[in-house]
Amino acid sequence: MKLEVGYIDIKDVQFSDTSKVAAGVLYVEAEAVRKLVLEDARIADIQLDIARPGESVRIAPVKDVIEPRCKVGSDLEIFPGMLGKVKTVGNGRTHVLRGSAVVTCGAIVGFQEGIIDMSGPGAAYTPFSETNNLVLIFTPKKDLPQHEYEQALRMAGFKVAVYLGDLGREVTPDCVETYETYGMLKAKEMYPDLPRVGYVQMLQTQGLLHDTYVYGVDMKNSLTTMINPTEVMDGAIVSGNCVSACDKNTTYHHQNNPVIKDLFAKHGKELIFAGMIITNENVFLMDKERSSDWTAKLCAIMEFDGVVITQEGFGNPDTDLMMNCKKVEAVGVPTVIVTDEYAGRDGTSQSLADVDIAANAVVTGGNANEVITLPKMDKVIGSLAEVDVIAGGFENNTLADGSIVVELQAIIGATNELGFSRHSAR
Amino acid sequence: MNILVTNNPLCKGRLGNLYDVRFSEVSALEILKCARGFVHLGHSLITHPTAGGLPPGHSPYKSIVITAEATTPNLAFINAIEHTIAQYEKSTRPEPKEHLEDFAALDFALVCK
Amino acid sequence: MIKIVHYINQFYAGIGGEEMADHKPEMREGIVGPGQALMAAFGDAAQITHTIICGDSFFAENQADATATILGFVEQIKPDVFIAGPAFNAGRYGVACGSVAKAVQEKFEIPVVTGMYEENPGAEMFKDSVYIIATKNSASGMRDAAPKMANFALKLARGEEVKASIIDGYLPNGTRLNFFEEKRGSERAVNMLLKKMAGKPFTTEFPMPAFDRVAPAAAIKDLSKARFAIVTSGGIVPKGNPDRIESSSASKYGEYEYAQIGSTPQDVYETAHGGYDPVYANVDSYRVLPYDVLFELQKEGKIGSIHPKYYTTTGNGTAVKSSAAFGQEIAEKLLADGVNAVILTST
Amino acid sequence: MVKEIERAGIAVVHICTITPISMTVGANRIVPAVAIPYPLGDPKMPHSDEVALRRKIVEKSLNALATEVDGQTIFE
Repeated sequence: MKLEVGYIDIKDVQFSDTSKVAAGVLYVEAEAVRKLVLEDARIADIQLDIARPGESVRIAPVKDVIEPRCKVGSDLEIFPGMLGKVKTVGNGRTHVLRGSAVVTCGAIVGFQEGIIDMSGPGAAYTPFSETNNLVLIFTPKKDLPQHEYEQALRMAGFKVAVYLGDLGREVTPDCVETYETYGMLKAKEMYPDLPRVGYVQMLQTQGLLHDTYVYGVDMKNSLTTMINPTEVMDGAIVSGNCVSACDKNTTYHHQNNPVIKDLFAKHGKELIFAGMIITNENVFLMDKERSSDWTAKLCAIMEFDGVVITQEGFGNPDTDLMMNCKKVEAVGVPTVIVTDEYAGRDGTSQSLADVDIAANAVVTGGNANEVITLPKMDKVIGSLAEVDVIAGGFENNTLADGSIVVELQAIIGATNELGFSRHSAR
Repeated sequence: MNILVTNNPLCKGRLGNLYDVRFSEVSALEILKCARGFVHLGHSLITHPTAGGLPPGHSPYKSIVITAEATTPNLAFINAIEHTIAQYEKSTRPEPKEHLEDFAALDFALVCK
Repeated sequence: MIKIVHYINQFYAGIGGEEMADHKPEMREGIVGPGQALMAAFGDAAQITHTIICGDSFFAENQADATATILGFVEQIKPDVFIAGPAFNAGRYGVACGSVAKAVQEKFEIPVVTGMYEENPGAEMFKDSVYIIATKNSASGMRDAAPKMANFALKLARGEEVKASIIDGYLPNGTRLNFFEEKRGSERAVNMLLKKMAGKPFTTEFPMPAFDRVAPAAAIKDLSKARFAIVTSGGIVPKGNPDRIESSSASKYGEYEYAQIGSTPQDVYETAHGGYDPVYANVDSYRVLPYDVLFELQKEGKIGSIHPKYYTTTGNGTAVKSSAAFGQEIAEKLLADGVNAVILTST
Repeated sequence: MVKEIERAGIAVVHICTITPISMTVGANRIVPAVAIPYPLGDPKMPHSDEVALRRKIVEKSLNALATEVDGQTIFE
C-alpha cells in the first residue's frame, strides 16, 4: 500500500467569520463548529477556546486530542467505520494540518484526569504544549449516562477534526512524504538482505471508558489481527479512552504513531517494515491468553526477524505485555518492548505489575508516579475542580500560591508507551 | 456458574443470572483477599484482579470473577492476586467518598458481559 | 570548605601489594595516592584532610574490628563527605570500600561515595546501599573515575538533587529516576531491536529482576544420624502471636520451641500468615509443621535427632531483601546448633 | 530464605504447593505439597488418612534430602 502525506504547517489558530487555512493560520468559525457539535442532542452546550504554545494556560480534564486530517482526491474518508464509511484507507493522499489539534475536554466521570500545560515545567511533559489547540469544552444533557456522554464527546471530537481537516484539502502542503509497504515476496525480492521487522501494537481495552476502536470495531471484541501502518495514519485506530492520562494513546498519538514513523524512516535502508499486528488488553484472563497466542502465531506466519511491542496503560496490561513478549520470543522472534513504570513517588517500588525474564530489551517512558509541581496559570480552560481526585493527584495538592502538585500520570502523554516522547527513567 | 465476589452495590441485584454473586459490604482490599482465598484453594481467576484502568486504592469497588470449580492452584493467578494485594496494601490513599456512582459503573462494566 | 576523608587500601597507599595486605588500619593527615587525582578535580571546592589506609586481607579477615577502628578515625575528623576507592575490579578492595562506606553513612549520616567496576563483587553487594560510581575494570581508569567521583561527592555535599544513574554515572541502585533522553522512545526501541537482531550488545532500560542460584548442598548420607529442623514461611506462631509477626510484609521472623507432642496442636499454635485462609492451619498446625510424623519417624529410628526449635516467617509480601536477611540469620543459628537437614514448608 | 540456608551448607527440602514458586526462590530439592492452606494435610480426609498422607510427603522429603542432585529437582 502507498500513502502520500502532505503536511500543511499550522503556526496559529484564530477565531474568524469563516473557517479556512491561509498562510499557515487555521481560521475557525466558532458558530459553525458549535452547530456541528450540537447536532448531537446528547450535548447540551459547547464552549470553544484556543490554547497556543507558550501561553499561561492549563487545560483539564482532557479526554482526547485529535489531529485534523483529510483524504484528498478519492472517496476515502478519515476515521473509517467510526465517522467515515467503512472503506479501507491507507492508500492515496492525505493532508495534515500539522501543528494544530482538537482537544476535547469534559468530566465524563468525576475522577477524570488529564492536564495539558501550554507553558511552564509541565509543558515539557506533554506533546500538546507544542500544538495550536482548538479546545472543545462540553456540557452534557442532564443525567446522560457516562458511556453515552463518552460516545457523544468522542464523536464530536472526530467531527470537528474532520471539519477542520477538510479545510486543508485544496491547500498546497509544505512538504509531502510517501510511505509504502510491500507484500512479503516483493519485499524479499527488493531487499533480500534486510531484516523483516514487525510492529505489535497493544490497544487499551479495559472496559467502559477504556476502549479503542479499529474501523469502528471495539477492539476488545476482536481477535489479534493485522493492519497496514498507513491505515493508522488515516485514523483507522481511534481512542475511546478517558482514563490514565500519562500513558493512554490519544487519537493524535495513533495518527502520528512514532514507532510507525521511525520504522518507515529505516524502511528499505536498514530494515524492511514488514507488517503491523494489533492486539488488545482485555480484563478476562482467557482473552489475554488467546490474544497473546495469536500475536506470536502471526509473528511466526509473517516470518518477522524482530518486533517492537508497545503497550497502553498499566497494571494488568503489563501481564499482556509479558505474555506477548514471552510468546513471541518463544517462536524465535526477538522483541523490544516499550512500557512505562509505576515505581512509587520515590522510585523504589517494583515498576511493573508483571515481569518475565524474556523481556531483556525494554524501553521505558519513565516513572508515572514521580511528583511535579505545576505553577498557577493565568487561565484555566475546562476545570480544575477534580484535580485532587484525578489518578495522578492527591488530597490537599493545591498549594497556597495556586500551584498544584501532581504525579506525572495526570499529564497527557507524559510517559507515553508508544515512545512518543524523550521522557525516560533509569 | 462462575462466582462473582464483589462489594459493588450495582452488581448485587443485577448479575444473578450470570454469576453466583457473593456480595459483601467490605473494602476493595477485603474483596481481593476473599478472591485470594479461592485462588489458594485452586479456583481460577476469570477476570484479572486489577481490571479497569484505575490505580490501586482509587476505586472503592472491586468485582472479581472466579470459577466455581477448583483444581490445582495456578501460579499465574497467585502472582496476579498477591501482587495486586501488595499494591493495595501499599496504597495510602484514603478511600474516595465522592463520585461513587461513577466508580460503581466502571467496575460493573468490567463484569457485566 | 568541604572536608573530606578518603579511604584506600595498602596498594594504593604505596605500602605494598599482596604481601602487605594484612596492613592494619591507620589514618594519615593529608592526601595519599589517588587522593591527588580527586583533589585535582575538587580544585578549591573541597579538601581531603585525612586518608585512612587498610590492608585488604586485614579488612576481610577482621571486618568488625577494622570497621570499628575506621569509624573511630572518622569520628575524630567529622568530615562532610567520605570517599572510598575507587576499587576498579579488585574484589576484596571493592567489598572493603562498599562496607566501610556503608558503615560511615549509617553511623554519621554524611554523604559517601565509592567507585567500582560493575562486575566487582562489592558492587553487587553494596550498590543498593551506597552510591558507587561506575569505573573501568583497571587502575588505568583512574583519570576517568576520579573527576566523576569528585563531582558527584561535591553534588552530594551541596545537597543537590541526585539525577538518574545514567546521568550521574553511579551504578543503578534500584531507585528509578526520570530524565529526558536525547532520542524519543520509539527511535530508541527501533535502534535497540536492530542491535538485538544483529546479535550486537545493547542495554535494556529496565533490567528484569535477576534470579540468583545456589548450588545444591550434598545429600544426607545417613538420615538416621542427621539432625533435622523445620522452617516454615507459613507463619505458624504460638497462640497469641507473642512476637507480633506481621501477617504480611513481615519485618521479623519467629524462633519458637515446638510444643510437647501429644497435646492438641490447635491449643498451642496459630498462624500469623495473612496470605492464605488460616483456618486449616489453626485447626491442625501439623498440616504446616509435620512434627507428629517426624517424631514417629525418629521413634522408628529412621531419622536422627530433631532440633527443638523451629523458625517461622510469613512468606507473602515479604521483601526479597528482608527474607534473605532472615535466611542468613536462621542459617547461622541452625549451623551453631548442629542442624544439617532442613524441611522448609510453604503455604 | 531457602537459598540462604542452603548457601550455609545445610541441605534443604522445600515442601511447596506451587512448585514454580519454589523454582523461582531457588530451592534445589522440591517436594509438591497438597494445597496452599494445608501443605501437609487434607481437612476433607479422616484424621488417620490425613496423617498417612503427611507421612508420605515427609518420607518423600527425606528421600529427597538423601539424594544427590545437580540442580533444581522436583521429587514428584
